[in-house]
Amino acid sequence: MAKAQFTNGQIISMVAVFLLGTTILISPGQNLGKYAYLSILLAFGLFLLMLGFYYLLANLEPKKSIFALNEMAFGKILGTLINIFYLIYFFVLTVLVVANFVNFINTTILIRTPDMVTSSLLVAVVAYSVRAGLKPLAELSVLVLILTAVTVVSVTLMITEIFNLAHFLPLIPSDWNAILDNTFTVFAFPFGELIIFLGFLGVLGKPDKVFKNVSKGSFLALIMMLLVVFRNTLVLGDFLPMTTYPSFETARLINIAQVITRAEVFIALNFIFNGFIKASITFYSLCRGLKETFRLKSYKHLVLPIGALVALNAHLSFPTIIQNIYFNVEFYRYYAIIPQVILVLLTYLVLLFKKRSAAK
Amino acid sequence: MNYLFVLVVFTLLFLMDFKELQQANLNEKIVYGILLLAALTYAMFFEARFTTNSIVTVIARIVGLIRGISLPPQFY
Amino acid sequence: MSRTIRLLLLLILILTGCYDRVDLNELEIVVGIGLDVTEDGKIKATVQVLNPSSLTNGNSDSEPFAQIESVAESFTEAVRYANLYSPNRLYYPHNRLIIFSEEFAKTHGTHHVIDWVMRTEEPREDLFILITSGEASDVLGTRFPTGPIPSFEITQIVLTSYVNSVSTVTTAFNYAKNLASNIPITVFGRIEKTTETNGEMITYSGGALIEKHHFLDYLTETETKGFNWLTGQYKTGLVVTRTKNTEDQFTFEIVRNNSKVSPVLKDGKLTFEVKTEVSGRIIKMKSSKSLLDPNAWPGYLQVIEEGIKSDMKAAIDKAHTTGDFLGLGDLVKRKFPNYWRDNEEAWEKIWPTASFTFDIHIAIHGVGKINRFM
Amino acid sequence: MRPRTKGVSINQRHLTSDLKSNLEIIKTILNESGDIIIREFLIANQTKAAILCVDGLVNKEVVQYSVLTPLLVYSNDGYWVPRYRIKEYLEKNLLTAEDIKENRVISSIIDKVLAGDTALLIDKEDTALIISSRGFSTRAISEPSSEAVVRGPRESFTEALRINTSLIRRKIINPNLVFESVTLGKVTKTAVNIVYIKGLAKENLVQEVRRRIKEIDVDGIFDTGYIEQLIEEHPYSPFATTGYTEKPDVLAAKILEGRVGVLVDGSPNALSIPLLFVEKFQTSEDYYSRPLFSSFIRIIRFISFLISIASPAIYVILVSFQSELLPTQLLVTFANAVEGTPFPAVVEVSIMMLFIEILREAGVRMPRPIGPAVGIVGSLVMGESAVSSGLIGQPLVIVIALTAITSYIIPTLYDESALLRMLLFLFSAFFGIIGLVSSTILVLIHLATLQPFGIPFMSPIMPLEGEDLKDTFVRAPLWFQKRRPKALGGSVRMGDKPSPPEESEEI
Repeated sequence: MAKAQFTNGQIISMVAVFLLGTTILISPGQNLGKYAYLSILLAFGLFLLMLGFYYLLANLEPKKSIFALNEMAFGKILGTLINIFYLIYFFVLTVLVVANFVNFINTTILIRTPDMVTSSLLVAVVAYSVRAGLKPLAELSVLVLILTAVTVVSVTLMITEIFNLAHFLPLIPSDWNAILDNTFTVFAFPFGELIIFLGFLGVLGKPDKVFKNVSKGSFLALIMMLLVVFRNTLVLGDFLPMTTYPSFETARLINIAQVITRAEVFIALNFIFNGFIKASITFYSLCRGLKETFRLKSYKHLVLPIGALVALNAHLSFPTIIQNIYFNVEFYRYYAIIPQVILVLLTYLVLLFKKRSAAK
Repeated sequence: MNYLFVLVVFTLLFLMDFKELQQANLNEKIVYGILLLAALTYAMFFEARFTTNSIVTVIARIVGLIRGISLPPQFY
Repeated sequence: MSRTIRLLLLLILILTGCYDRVDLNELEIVVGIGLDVTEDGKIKATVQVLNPSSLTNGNSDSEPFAQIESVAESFTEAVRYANLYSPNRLYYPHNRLIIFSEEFAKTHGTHHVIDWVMRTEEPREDLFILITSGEASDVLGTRFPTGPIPSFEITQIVLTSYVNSVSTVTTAFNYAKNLASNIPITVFGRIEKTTETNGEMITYSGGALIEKHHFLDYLTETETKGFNWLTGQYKTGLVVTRTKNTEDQFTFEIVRNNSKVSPVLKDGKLTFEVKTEVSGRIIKMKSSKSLLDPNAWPGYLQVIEEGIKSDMKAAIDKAHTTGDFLGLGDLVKRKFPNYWRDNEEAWEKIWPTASFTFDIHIAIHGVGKINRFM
Repeated sequence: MRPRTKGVSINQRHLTSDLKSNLEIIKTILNESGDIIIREFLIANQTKAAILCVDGLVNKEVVQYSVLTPLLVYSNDGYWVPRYRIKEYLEKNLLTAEDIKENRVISSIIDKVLAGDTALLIDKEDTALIISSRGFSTRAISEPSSEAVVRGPRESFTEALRINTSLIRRKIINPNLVFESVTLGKVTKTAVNIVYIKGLAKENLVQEVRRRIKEIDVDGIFDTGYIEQLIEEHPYSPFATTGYTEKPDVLAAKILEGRVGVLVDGSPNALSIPLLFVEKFQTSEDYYSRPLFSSFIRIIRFISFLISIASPAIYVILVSFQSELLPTQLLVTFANAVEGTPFPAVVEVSIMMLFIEILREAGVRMPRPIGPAVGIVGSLVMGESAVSSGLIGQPLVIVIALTAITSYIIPTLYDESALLRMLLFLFSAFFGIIGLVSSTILVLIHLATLQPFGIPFMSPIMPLEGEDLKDTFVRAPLWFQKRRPKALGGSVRMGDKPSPPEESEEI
């Protein structure tokens, strides 16, 4: 059979859906309320900078993943250790996404169902799709992106009735420290998580093409994210920082002539689709990483045991969304900055140095 | 009873992969074995209330140690 | 490969079962909640549930609805214990109303009810919150000649109240948002039941002031009208002028209204500019002059403007005595954050000194089919 | 017991030059079957000869006038022919049959005879003449029974392969239309033809189909269904990846889009390979009618498909999990309807789904006059009494009826939608709306993995092909669809639409 080809649209939508994955529900920087968009924009600026580095790194050795690059840069033993660190990070990421899912579902839709059941169901679906490979996932993500766009836009249009522009006043924030602090959080989650794509870059195609699409996809995600954040602020105002799921809360307020109500279910459906794609991509990257680090022929039979581990860990991670938010702010960003920024830069510099010295 | 259930689930998982594992090379078998055993042990520990730490909790503890803050008790 | 995973999924399905399944015939559909205080200071929650079979078959002898009352120390307990008196699980997503009695709002406070509404997944955030001076359970149980379920009828009354704009519609979300933005006073809708010779009657007009969590005072219809004008909630309604001069009398119906209050800070002195653009039509008039006389129009506009202004002034006067229920503090906070930071403490003293300027622009878009008074 | 001569297998044995022994051997091989005709006679006044044919398979007129008459009448009163030239003389001068071939291998001669040809064996010759005389009675070309149309051609395939190929050939008069013959079935020796247009069908698609068909190793083939099951690559998928049709115009159109057809002797259904998901929603009439209405009907079909697979699931979700999604008034009606029914909604729906499948099976298998009666008794009487006896609620009857009706709108998807409905329902019954979503994801991922013969099954939806969407949810006017489907090559199909005469002047 012919080798799978990824079209531009597929890469764009994978990136966009990945970034929107959980953010569609938990707006980043929501504790800032009306100023969340500022920290999103700042974080996106930082992210573009990092994307440049990722591009430079990928261009050093096209068609190689971050795992192979690590080994090239640090030698076999140290490289493997760093790879294992990355694998743990990817695993944590998968767990976090699934845990997010489970928390959401268990606070809004299936209240009495035990966490373990929901997480097993979701992980089973994710495992099934990861076994099917990346190609079906990419194809599905195009549909999911369209679905997301339709949901976001239509929910926004349906709620314009209760928009209040005054919610954005005063325009100039008084506390810039909080915004900068949040920028850090927003960079670590969700933008920096895009490092996961370095795990299977070679599969997607040439770095030039891939990065062009990645930046397009992240721009698209940024626009949608801002749309969501603006909408939520316009509707919820000062109530926004109080809510755990602002988009869900916003959609619950839709009431057009007592006929079109209860649109929150669309938000929930959309979130599940997005989160599913995100979890599958992280899971896939994790499996590929294992395959490359330990030189396996195929990752397919690893899916089930890893899935079991993910389900267990996701079940045990956060009892409620509050711990999730607390973890993101207090712990996650300090941890994630290592694989997202520091190690990547290190690898890049070492490789560059090696290349330079080899050239001489 | 719960232990039995865990065992049954993991046996099933193993049986599912058994056919493909036969064609796998040694590396794959080792990695698979480690992962499955890890998952099984973890499930058993969890069932026995021996540990309620997840990877997320562990990460949080490590980061907390470095930053000098302790993990709040409401994490499992 | 795929087959085995599908088998696993099926296995999970069979082994786990369905935890969240609640069939319709195990539910009691709650459509209204009334909250009262008993004589010994406990909370009495009255929950109105539907009796579907009598509703759809029509000719059944049984009541179309039932009121379940339960008494407990706290609100949540009362609502939960209502289940004790019901064969099935009470189901709140279709609840559209919470009626507080004045007594309840005074002694127990409304905020913990709103916390429950906003926090749990069942009640809708856009349910209406109303206040009555009598017994809430009484209001909830009013029989209407127009329909079998009182809650539905009350909801309908609230929904159509925009026609006259003499009452205010407040949802749980509005209240929660006010609390979140530190707006001190929220205006609730006021509903009253009167018993007359020909039966029971419900009036929905005026409003009630709730300071943070507790009942403060009532608003009259005119004050509510003024409140609606100043907060831009005035939709449609009548402006009836009752000037001393018996020459000219108007009934002017507002069809479109766009009004806004904006604070202006000049040399440290605060003024509020009220900008109103209304358009409407004359539906009744008594005047010696013909409408065809162009010189008469400024006078008409003057009269209508006076009518609107008097409504607004009534509300402002009320606010001076009770407190800022017009949300003026919030306006200042958003527009002049620095000024607000300096004067937040003394706000209660500062704002009554602020003057109001009115800029009312009236467009008469219709005079009807005849052009002079007979 | 088959006669075996030393060394040489019966299949490779050649004719000897002794007529009598040849006939003996053939008779033994054919087990002296009753329908075999062996007629011995003298030709050219001197030589013994015999014809061999199967009663019922040969065209008696051909045998009579093109074989027997020349041999018995003209050969005996014509010139004298040297004995060694008799065969040539018969072949070139005498026999008027249209096609004559020589053959020496006994087994191959027998195969030909059993297929309806006539063999002429001549004494002192070790070669037999195979005279084409196939002519057996077949069903006349009739109107299609399962793909009825209002507009468009009304002929359908018959059981005879040659008639079917001729139907296609008459639609596509082009030298590049190729019928590749393959004989399948170790016992039945069924003729199978692979049809495609050379240069238009993707080369690797044709090769793949050819390879898989040639590798088939079974004892018998009676219908295209056998081939379908033997060559498809996702046998456990609920989705069929090869299509079948009984209308030559449909097959011709599919071949013209770059697909490969398979015809089997004895089957009035032709296979078309590959089948894309969207094709199940297309009918030939969509293309013959005008685009606006066709598009409307297409959309109706898609909606019906969704209703048919999801409505029991959604019903269960609304009644058992997310009752808040129903408007209050409707909820009251539903609550009233289910009040007093003994089972939970999940059980009710399962019973009714089973019931409707049983009803359908009963209606299909019954002889024509009884079928409708079964339907009426089943649906009306049982449904009504189930409600009035309080077994199920009325809304459920509506839901189930809706499911049944919508599933008949697209007959080609009936099998799939029945299975999908079960899957979605089961998941929804246990997990509510989450189950519905996760089963949908499972189905979508599964659909995305299907790649029959290397062509994505969900094209043009997954992967998304903007160009091809013109013939998916809507049917754009023909001149919009200038290219063939991209998954099948995407070559240019047509030019511009002839423009109407220019308007003289705008008034």
